[in-house]
Amino acid sequence: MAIFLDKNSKVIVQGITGREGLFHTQRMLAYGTNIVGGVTPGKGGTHVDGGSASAAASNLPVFNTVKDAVDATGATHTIIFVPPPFAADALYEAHDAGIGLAVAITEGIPAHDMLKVVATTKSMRIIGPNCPGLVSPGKALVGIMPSGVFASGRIGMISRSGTLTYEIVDMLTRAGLGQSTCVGIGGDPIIGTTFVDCLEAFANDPETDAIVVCGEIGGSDEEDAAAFIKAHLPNKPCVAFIGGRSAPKGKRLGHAGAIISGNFGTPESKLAAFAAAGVPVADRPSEIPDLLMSRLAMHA
Amino acid sequence: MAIFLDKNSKVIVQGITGREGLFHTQRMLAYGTNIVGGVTPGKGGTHVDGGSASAAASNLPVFNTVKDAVDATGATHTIIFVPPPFAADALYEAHDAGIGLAVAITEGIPAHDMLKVVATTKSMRIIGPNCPGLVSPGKALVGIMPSGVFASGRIGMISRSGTLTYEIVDMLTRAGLGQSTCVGIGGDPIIGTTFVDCLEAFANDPETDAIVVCGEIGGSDEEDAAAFIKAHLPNKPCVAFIGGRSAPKGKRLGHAGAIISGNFGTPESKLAAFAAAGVPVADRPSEIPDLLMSRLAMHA
Amino acid sequence: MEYQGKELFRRVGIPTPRGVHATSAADTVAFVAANPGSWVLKSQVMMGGRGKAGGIKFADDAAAAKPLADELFGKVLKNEQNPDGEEVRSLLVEEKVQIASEAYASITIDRAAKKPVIIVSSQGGMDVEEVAEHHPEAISKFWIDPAIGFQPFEARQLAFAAKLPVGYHKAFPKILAGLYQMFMEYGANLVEINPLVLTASGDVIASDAKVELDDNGIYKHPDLNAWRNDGPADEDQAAAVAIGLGMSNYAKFADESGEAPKTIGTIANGAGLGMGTMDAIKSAGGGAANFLDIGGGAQAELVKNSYNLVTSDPRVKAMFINIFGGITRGDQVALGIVEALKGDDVRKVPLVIRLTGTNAEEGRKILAEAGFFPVETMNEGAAKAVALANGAK
Amino acid sequence: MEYQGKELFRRVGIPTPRGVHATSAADTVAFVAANPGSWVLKSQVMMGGRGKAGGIKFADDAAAAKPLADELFGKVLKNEQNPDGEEVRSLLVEEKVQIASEAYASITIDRAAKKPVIIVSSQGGMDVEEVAEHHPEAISKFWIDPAIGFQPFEARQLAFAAKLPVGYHKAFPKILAGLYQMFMEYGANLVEINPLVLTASGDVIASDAKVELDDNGIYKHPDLNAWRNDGPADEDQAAAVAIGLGMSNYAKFADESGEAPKTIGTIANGAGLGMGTMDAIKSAGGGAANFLDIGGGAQAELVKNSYNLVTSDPRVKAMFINIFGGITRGDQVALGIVEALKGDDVRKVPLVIRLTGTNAEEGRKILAEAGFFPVETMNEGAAKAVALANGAK
Repeated sequence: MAIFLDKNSKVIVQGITGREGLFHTQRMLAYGTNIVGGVTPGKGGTHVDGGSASAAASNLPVFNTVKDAVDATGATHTIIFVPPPFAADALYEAHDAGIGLAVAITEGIPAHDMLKVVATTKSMRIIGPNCPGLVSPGKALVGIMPSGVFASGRIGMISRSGTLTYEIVDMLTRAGLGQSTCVGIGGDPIIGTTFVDCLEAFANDPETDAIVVCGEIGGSDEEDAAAFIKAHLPNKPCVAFIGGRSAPKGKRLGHAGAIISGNFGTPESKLAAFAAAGVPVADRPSEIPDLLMSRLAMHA
Repeated sequence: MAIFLDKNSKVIVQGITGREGLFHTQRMLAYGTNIVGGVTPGKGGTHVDGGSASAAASNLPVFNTVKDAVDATGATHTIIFVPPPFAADALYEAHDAGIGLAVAITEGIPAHDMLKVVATTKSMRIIGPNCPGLVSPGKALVGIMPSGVFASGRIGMISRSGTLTYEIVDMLTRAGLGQSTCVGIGGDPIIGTTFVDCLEAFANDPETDAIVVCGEIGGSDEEDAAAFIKAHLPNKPCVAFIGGRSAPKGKRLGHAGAIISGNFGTPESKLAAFAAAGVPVADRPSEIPDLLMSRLAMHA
Repeated sequence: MEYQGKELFRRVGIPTPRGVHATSAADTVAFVAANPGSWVLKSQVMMGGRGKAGGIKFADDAAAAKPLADELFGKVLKNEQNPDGEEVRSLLVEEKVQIASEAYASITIDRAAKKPVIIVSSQGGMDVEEVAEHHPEAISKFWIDPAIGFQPFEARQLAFAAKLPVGYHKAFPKILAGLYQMFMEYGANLVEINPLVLTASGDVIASDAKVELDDNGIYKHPDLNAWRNDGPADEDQAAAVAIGLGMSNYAKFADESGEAPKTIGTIANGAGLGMGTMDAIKSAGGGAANFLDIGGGAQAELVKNSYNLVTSDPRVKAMFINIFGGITRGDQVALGIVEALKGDDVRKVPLVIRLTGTNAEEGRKILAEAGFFPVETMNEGAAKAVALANGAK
Repeated sequence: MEYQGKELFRRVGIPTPRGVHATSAADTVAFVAANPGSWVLKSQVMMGGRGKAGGIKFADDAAAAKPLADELFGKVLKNEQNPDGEEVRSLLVEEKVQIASEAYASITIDRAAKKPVIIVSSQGGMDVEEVAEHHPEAISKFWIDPAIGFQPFEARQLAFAAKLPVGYHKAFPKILAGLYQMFMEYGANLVEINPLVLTASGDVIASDAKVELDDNGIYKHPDLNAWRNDGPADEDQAAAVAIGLGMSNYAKFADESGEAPKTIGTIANGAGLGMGTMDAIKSAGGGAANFLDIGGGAQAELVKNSYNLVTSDPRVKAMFINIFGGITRGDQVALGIVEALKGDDVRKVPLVIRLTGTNAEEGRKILAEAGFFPVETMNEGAAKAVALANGAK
């Protein structure tokens, strides 16, 4: 089943004719994602070459508006590759056209734009922004993740970071622990889908047996995740990792959201929360597969 | 059962220490409405004399904020007597405090204020603005209607006008047709609760056998009501009246919403819609009781 | 008026043609003399159809402008919709732009949807309702969620759907953003650009401007309030406000062919009852000369002034005062009526009073003592008023 | 800085004390001479605690102001949090108001709630976190729905809940409305008034102003961008931007007592991997001197400049470059590294490269040919880097 995304999801690409947009469209198509078209205002009626994955893929329709794309293709998902000043508008457009899930890759969207977007587009799930997207291995990939590291399986993965996800997933895959869905929720302070939202979905997914939560310093999403796991996930083992545990206070590290402000967003608080929820926290990514396997064995 | 309001509804009055607010508080209490307190910023901790209806009524608590009032009394309903520039704020405050139904008596609230209010306070039902309120005869009255004309019974009444409601209800009562609930939805262009909303509630009310829809020129609320009746109310007879059928185009008559603009809001369109829905339209208010009784007899 | 709408357009960054608002022929000529080029002299009036009524002229120099300006100032423009006409008191002198294409854009309130709706058409310069009827494919609409507000994609979607020429596309989001800002900030019932011109040089300019403000919101913008009183106001509204009624609580109706003459004055408490009273008079075969909602209070002074206002219409041969005692008690209203009609400073016409509702008995007694014999029902009152207007005693 | 925050306050109608921003002692003295009264000379610095550090002085006339201004300009203010200190380059000269009461008001982003939160306290002039700990009843919060925006009732509710003196109540809604307008319009992470003074004469005035802008939103306000570069910028951020990295893609860490010395430079692709790399070094018993996220691309030029930036820190004794080939192919990254480190214009320190992921094999081959022998895992790389920094060969 996976969460949020499967083989049947019909995906469009907002900003498909841009360099990034086209490059990743081709990669997603090669992975098997059901990309049905793209949107670039003013280029409606033209086509782009999505590569040789299929006859349709080599001649993908471009539309002027998301509404046109949805009307013509029945698209359910969108992935957004537009610069920060236009990203909020792209999300509003997707929402208005009835899109169910939008992946916002864009880094650098003003937090205040996102405050308003998330408050007013509640009928649409937003993944990100400033995220690598999501993949349900063997089914579909909507994002910019390197497809090679993933393997189909029964581990759910949620992460605020892209590269740490690849690092951890690579280890899982090598250890024979394939993944049901991996969601990169994004490194910004205001994101559409949180750990808790993903945990809720994984809780209801019969094809997910265990979950890896890859957090980092800043904010309180990890604390909320720990509380949710304690209350609602007694039967699915979870393992956590927290990036940036050695970071000093007050320094913003790459992600706009990764900053310890005063006594807020500290690793100590997150470690304590996971401990209280009975969730083991790996000191190194390399420990995660073993922790998962021992937990799975306990639950078996 | 009635709709929207019954004996158990706990009501507060926003603007209770004003002349209008206090006058109608006393009238509502005398009718038996469960008024539990009022709000006037800066007068929190004081009390007003709500009259001799009960010991509690003679010493009603005043609060600084709606939140304080709700916390202290568990209020579910509010009635708003504040001037137009402050009315939208009062509605937002009621919504924020978790009030379920707000009656906005105020006339003259800018339509643009109401556009935003109705778009952003969907968890709260708003009756009005520029309305006389609502009454479930024998149970409770939240509004400024003259209590004497109403009688408890099984006819639902919905109206865009106050005085025409009294005129019609007076005739119903004299004809022995008591009312389950009478709702004055208000004469403004943008109102919180429409004919259709009320019809939906009456459709599900086992204590309402028939419905009177008292419309007027302007807008398309009557046309929407007719369509709803046709589709969803096969088993409850409805009778309609349309005020202002002799009005010329382009004149705004008392109500901000009562105006025929071009070919929009004409009585012809409303008559045609009711005819298509099989709803008889009375030429004079005095015909309504007979029309109702013959319809009820047909359905019996 | 147009020049005021354009002032608002400029405040929100919508491009308008270069020009000046001239309040005299001399100013007009002086401006054209000082600014070489081709100019349009546009009469500033409230009525529509001023072009066909001869209110728009073109001048390429001061010599050409002088006789035209002299002609327009003081001219009374008339057409079918405005048989009385409207006097021209000022001109908007505007650069004549080279038109490549004309479009239409407006924002108004959709009452049923409870949302602002943007309407865009590629057929500019025409009546949008006509375009909607004959070329529906040229029109596109978008309903704005007020919680979200205007977003640029809405303009793109509308431009593509209405098939606006590509030349509009770049400027269009900014123009609609300005239009929405104006619509919300100034509380407009309608903001309209017709035509929105694409010039030969590629600029997009609002060539005409129409703005209708919400009376209820005007208090937020005292400067616009002053503007509103600038043009020829609605006389009914002015008369109502002068005696302390709400602006739309009084309306006088013109006679219409095929209908009974408007000979019966009406006063009622409440807008709904006021409309019902007019309707009842029509049902009884007569014609109401006016609508007057006296409101909830009905103090003697207001009753008197209202009575005088209604009877100032020489057509009025009888008066029907229709009161449903609600909050206001019937005896109080009766006292008000008696007090109001006591003096000699009112034009006495045959009077029918209907009084019912709260304390009606007491009220009827008071009226009877003063020599007024009220009827019981609205139907009865309407019939009696019609009879009296027709000469019955 | 305060004077900039106050300029924004004035734009949104929040009252501030009368005064002037003086950039020289002469200007300061001239202003006081020209404006009789009691004045406060406030050093304009980024650091907190300037009062205790001697950065605030009082003067009742020009004679008193001169020595104080001479002292302050050029003075380096220091305290525990800012051991290096910050030089005073300008003063805000402000009217000294008679304080009746001091309150606190701020708006910031609540990440978990995804909403702006207003925080109000009746204990002004104090650190709000301390107040929250010791006097929670003096603090009140309201989470704003961005779809609704600020409404006056929110101010009333906060004022009553935080028990602000009655003197604040009338002015408070307008002040919070201005604060929210500023928060949203200028994209602020924090807007803070501390203290918000109720004066003896009954006015409510923002006595201090703090505004933290969101870097991502600054493009909307080019004028504020200029301001931001006005003060002493974060040197790490400036260095990162100078070589084409994002502002927060590089951070240098100070040594801390009780921890291993920061001797290992780090470069990683991706923020998460960058943090993980620091953590791995700590786990291996070492100390990362910096965080550097080189991003997705990793062209040779950027690798070289990043390497030079990290090794410009003399503490760096070894370097750990940690790459997980994702979108970027491992062979491309390897070429970048080889190219980057070829020249003599880099400070050579013992180097550990970890390269895995897409095309890692090809990349490792390229590195090997250039004499670099990459490790396979992050743990291995961290351990080796620590050993090298500690003098191993």
